Amino acid sequence: MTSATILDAKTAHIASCSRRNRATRYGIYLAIFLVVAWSVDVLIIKDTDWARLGNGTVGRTVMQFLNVDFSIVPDLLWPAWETLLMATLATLLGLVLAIPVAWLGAYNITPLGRFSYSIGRVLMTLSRSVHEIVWALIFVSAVGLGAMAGILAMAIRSIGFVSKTVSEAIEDIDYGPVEALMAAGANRFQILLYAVVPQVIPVFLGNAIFEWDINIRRSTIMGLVGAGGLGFSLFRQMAQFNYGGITTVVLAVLVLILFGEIVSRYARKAII
Amino acid sequence: MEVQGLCAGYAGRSILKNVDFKVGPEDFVAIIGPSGAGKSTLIRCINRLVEPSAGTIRFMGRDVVGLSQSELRETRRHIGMIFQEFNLIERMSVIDNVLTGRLGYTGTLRSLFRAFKHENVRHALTLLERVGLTEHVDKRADQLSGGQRQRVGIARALIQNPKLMLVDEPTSSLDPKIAREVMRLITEISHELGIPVLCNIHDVQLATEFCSRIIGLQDGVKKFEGTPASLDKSALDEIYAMEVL
Amino acid sequence: MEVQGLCAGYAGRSILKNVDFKVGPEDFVAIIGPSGAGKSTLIRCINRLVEPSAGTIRFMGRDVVGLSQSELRETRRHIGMIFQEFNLIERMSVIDNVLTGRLGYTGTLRSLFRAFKHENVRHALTLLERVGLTEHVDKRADQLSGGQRQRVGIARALIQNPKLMLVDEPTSSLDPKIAREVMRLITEISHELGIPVLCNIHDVQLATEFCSRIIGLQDGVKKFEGTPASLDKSALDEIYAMEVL
Amino acid sequence: MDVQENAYNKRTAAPTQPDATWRRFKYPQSLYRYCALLLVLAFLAYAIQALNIDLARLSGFFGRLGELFSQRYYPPDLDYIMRPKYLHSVIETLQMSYLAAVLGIVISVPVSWLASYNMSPWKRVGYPLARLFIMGCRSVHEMIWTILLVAILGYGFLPGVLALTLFCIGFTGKLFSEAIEKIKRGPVEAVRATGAGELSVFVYAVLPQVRVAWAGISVYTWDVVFRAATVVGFFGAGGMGWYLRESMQLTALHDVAAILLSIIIVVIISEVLSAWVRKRVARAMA
Amino acid sequence: EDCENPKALKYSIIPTQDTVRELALYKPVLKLLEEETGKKIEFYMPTSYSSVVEALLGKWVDIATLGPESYVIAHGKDPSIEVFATYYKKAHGVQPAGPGYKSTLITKKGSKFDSIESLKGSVLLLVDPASTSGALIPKSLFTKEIKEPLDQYFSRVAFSGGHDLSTIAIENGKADAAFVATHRFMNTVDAGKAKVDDFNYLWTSPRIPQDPFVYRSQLCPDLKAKIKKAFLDLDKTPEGRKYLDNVDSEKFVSMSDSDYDIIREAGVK
Ligand SMILES: Nc1ncnc2c1ncn2[C@@H]1O[C@H](COP(=O)(O)OP(=O)(O)OP(=O)(O)O)[C@@H](O)[C@H]1O
Ligand SMILES: Nc1ncnc2c1ncn2[C@@H]1O[C@H](COP(=O)(O)OP(=O)(O)OP(=O)(O)O)[C@@H](O)[C@H]1O
Ligand SMILES: [Mg+2]
Ligand SMILES: [Mg+2]
Repeated sequence: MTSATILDAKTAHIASCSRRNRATRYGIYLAIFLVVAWSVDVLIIKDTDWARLGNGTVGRTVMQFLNVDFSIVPDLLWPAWETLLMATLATLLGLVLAIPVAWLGAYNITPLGRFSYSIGRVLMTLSRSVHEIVWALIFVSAVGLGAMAGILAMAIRSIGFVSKTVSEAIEDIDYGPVEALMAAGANRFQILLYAVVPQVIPVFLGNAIFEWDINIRRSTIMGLVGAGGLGFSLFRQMAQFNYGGITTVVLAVLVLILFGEIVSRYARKAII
Repeated sequence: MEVQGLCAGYAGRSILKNVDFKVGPEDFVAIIGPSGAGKSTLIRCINRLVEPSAGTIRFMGRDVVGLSQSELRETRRHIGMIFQEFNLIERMSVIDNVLTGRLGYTGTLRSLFRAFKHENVRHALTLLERVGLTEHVDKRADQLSGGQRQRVGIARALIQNPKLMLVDEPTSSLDPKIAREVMRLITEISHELGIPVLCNIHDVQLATEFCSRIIGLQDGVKKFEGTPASLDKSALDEIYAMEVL
Repeated sequence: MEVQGLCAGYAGRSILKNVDFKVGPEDFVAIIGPSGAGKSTLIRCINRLVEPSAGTIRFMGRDVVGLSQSELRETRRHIGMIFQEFNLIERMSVIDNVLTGRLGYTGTLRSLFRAFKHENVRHALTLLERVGLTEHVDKRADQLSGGQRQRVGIARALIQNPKLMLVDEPTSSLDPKIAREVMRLITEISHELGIPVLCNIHDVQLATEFCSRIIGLQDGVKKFEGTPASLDKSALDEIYAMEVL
Repeated sequence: MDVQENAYNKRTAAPTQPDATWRRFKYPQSLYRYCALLLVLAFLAYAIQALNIDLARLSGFFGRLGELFSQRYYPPDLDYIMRPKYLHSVIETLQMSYLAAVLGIVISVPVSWLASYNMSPWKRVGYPLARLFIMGCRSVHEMIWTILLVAILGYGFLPGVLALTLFCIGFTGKLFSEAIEKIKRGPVEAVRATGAGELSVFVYAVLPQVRVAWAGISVYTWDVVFRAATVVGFFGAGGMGWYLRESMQLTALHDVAAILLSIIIVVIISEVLSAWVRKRVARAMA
Repeated sequence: EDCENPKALKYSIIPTQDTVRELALYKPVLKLLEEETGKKIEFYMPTSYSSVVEALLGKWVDIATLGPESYVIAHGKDPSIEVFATYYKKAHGVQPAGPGYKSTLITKKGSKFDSIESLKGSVLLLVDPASTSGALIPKSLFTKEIKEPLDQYFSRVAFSGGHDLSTIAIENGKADAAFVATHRFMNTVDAGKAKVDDFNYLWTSPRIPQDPFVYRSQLCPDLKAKIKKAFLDLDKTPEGRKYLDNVDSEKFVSMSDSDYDIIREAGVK
């Protein structure tokens, strides 16, 4: 039925299609590369004082950092625990607050159409745009110094990430179960509960754990508002120029996050 | 149930073209036709999972096409549906999957805590026994084989005590013996409850064996309607005519 | 190909129990058995998508079970596989999906840039025509109906020019006419290339019609092996005996 | 329930009596669940007490917050952010975040492949190393990276860009590898069954499945990196963080508000832009 | 009476390099303060000036230690923030005795930067934007000397985040010149990170008053008097002496708002 020439023509056509696709793709890569080159030129090549980097001080400073000071480890135990508590509270609070925001901000289930969708999106953007340092300062005015301001600041930041990822997960759930429940005459809330929630729970919990470890990291700068924890320890080491001590505190944070990874591995197995 | 002048399509492309048919009580109607003919689309129009673009669907004395959202929900409760791709909730247990069939009758608060009525749970267990899944009651749906999943889907549809069953290839993942059993089960229920069944099926032999009437669809157009006896070679040839291969 | 004492399972639960059989050149072997018998598991053991826990699989003069990673890759090239759930790459076009069948033969750099050889593209187009998908060449795989997808999967396996075909229910989503055509196509290729086919199939009738030998599996144990002619009522009863329903 | 339905219930229930005592949670599990709930509550109480959190301070929280915004942050001092010097620092911040994001994402692709549990081509050594690398990057806050790198490399954009790159790897690497861990196994098996090598499996079975997710994560990452870039200037690593710090230190909250406004404007522009880019990319990838 | 007499006093201090060295030394001081006032003391040690100022403005803190400049800013926002005392420094190296210190411009000895003129086009380090000696005085008083804004005179002006960081940056050659406070500079020297003789001192400012100790003036007068007394009497107890030694001071002396006018002259509103 089909002659060899038609086949050849089609083959050539497909080859040219992929070539055209490739051309646009390479165009995009080139554009990315050019902007990178420009930025490298302005920010790095022109800005950096290479002579100063070349005179060996870099190596010396790095060596100072590598000279880890383990003598301060006992002083880090309680702050590490405080950090863990703070991060946990902040994450829990953030998750609770993120659920309604995610619900508003997912276009396929938002309750009032464009209106509530926009509210959800604005909340997400706001929470993520403002850095936790600024949030912390704001909450110092509202609740005073101490761990609470730090926890609130971290929780607000958590909302943005969790609600965004969860609402995206909601937007690309498998529609089959939703249809099955629709066909059974379930109402919107029931569909949400039975077809949407089970599908996004892995994402939600996965991100909860991710957010928890981001919050451990964040809590290390919450010393700014008197929240204590490893952040304060870090500041002490910096103030005393104990480079080795700084490394120790950073390692302590790493240990906490490693602990988070192990917990998350187990949690994931149990849930998913 | 009666369907008149039904048209439907996806994104401008029309798939179903002016399909009419009637389904009487206890009718077991099979829809056969080549792949891509629009069989699934037709089934899904009946309970408006696909929105028809024209036509009427009379069911329980009303036109399904014109119903408001809450009336549609009310109507869908009475239509059990079995899907080609199962559409189970993967991360829930088998029994919970079956129980979701009762959601249309369950209050919001009860469904929040998964506190289904005791009689529903019993009913679900009975149905699961009937489809041979007693051992798997507490397994998660994603741990089942294809055939096992399909049977969960069947139990979910049956627990609705439907007044009409829509079935989209119920046997495509089942071995021939179970396929027969399942078809028999559906026929039995249809007789017990006196409800009609509308069923997509590839296997013409199964269709002729179990169904009381057969509709042949080709390229969105009804090409045949009649009893299994009247489905002869020439009718089959017409239904599957366009296929290339 | 020869399988001896094959055992396999998932997470401690053993599914296949000591299965032996041989497949000669141009043999078309059907594996039948109830749902959950382990048919899919058996097929997937042959190219070690499921790691067997014991036994040997002799193919092309080697034991597949003991192969190193790179040898296994080399061996898999020669084994075409058609999946029950299609396993297409949803976001790629039909032709690209078919071309992935050539990956075992394509250099790293070429495959990185999707620069398949001209002759492969031609071959792919020929195969797509053969399975009746010429119009859909540039469509994305996720826009196809079940039957269409299955045929893409078949073309993907065929483009490997395999020395053995593993087939997991190739016809479960196809209408009876296409199902026959597909089975005929596979038989033809098997004869053309002189290669054996090992095929899971639910439809006993199709099995007896097309296959040269039939293996009956029940609960992971081989209960039957013989020609289609010898598959009588009592053999069938034994294979499907345990089923409840 | 109508008569017919009851009749049906009786008939189907008649032949066998299914276990009437079926529970969703069987005995030990149900106990564990209550214990877990109790533990969580006890933990909350303990944590609040251990951190000296005085919940009474929350009374009047929203009132104070409202007053703070309406009187001390509002109105933002728009002149402050319209100064060419400030605007220039915004451009620099954008450049920094762009550069760091591109670098970080490029590095993250191979690292996250190595660090994905299901697809890692080098499970014994590559997997743990890649995980540790990502975790190390993530365990240090971007501000602390900045302080450390400034101490090592001196002042300027270089430590800023590097700090943000490390931050980006910690973030993207984790999300990328998780996206890989979520892919469907079917296509992977299909491609493996053709005898393809690990790189081909990655390109044909993994990339097509994660492509859209990765594009989304990448755009999002740039977003996150930009927000982080707004503060690396705190410690002399360039960009608008310097102005933010100055106005915070001077408690010039109207200026702070204006700076935040400018950040939000940039973020919104970028969000609109990235939504558009993502749509284009998704279409181009199709 | 219309004054505040809270059950517990909230006291906040910003840890500086010298105060953070021995956290244990705070405990006795707080205990003395507790004994003198008869109140429970809640102690906060955040690491940024701005959060203490915000907390003062929000009335979350009753007593605080601020930097001279952050005090002037806070006082400008809320005049009820009232200074009552500060340290009286011991003479030590480049640091003179008295309730104040000086800002001095340092360069590395032996480098080509041995005069103010030679610094043109070099890299200058300030401490942080709100630091008095490390940013403000240089910006106001030193620019009178060079008659040009800092960022025009120098090729680059950066912030190090600490006096010690600035000192070490000069020592390591990461920057060319820096303004540091004399007492902070001596801390760095005492810590063994630098030597007095390693540097050129190209310019020195007039005396800048030490970190002010403030309370909110709404507190009841007798309470305020007790607080003030507790600090002024600190040198009379051994624990207090230890604390004062730690910050290189002899005693606390009484201060008033006008003592900080020099900061206002330097341009802070
Ligand atoms: N969601 C959709 N969007 C666009 N086109 C679709 C969609 N679903 C199906 N189609 C197309 O509509 C046509 C009919 O599809 P339908 O699923 O109804 O066929 P079918 O008869 O059930 O086929 P099969 O027997 O293979 O399941 C097919 O050509 C298919 O490509
Ligand atoms: N990944 C898995 N993990 C655990 N158990 C599995 C897994 N896949 C299959 N099983 C179990 O192994 C048994 C055999 O499954 P298999 O898929 O081989 O059956 P089958 O004969 O192909 O059935 P069907 O005809 O329904 O496809 C089933 O009981 C199934 O529940
Ligand atoms: Mg269909
Ligand atoms: Mg199977």
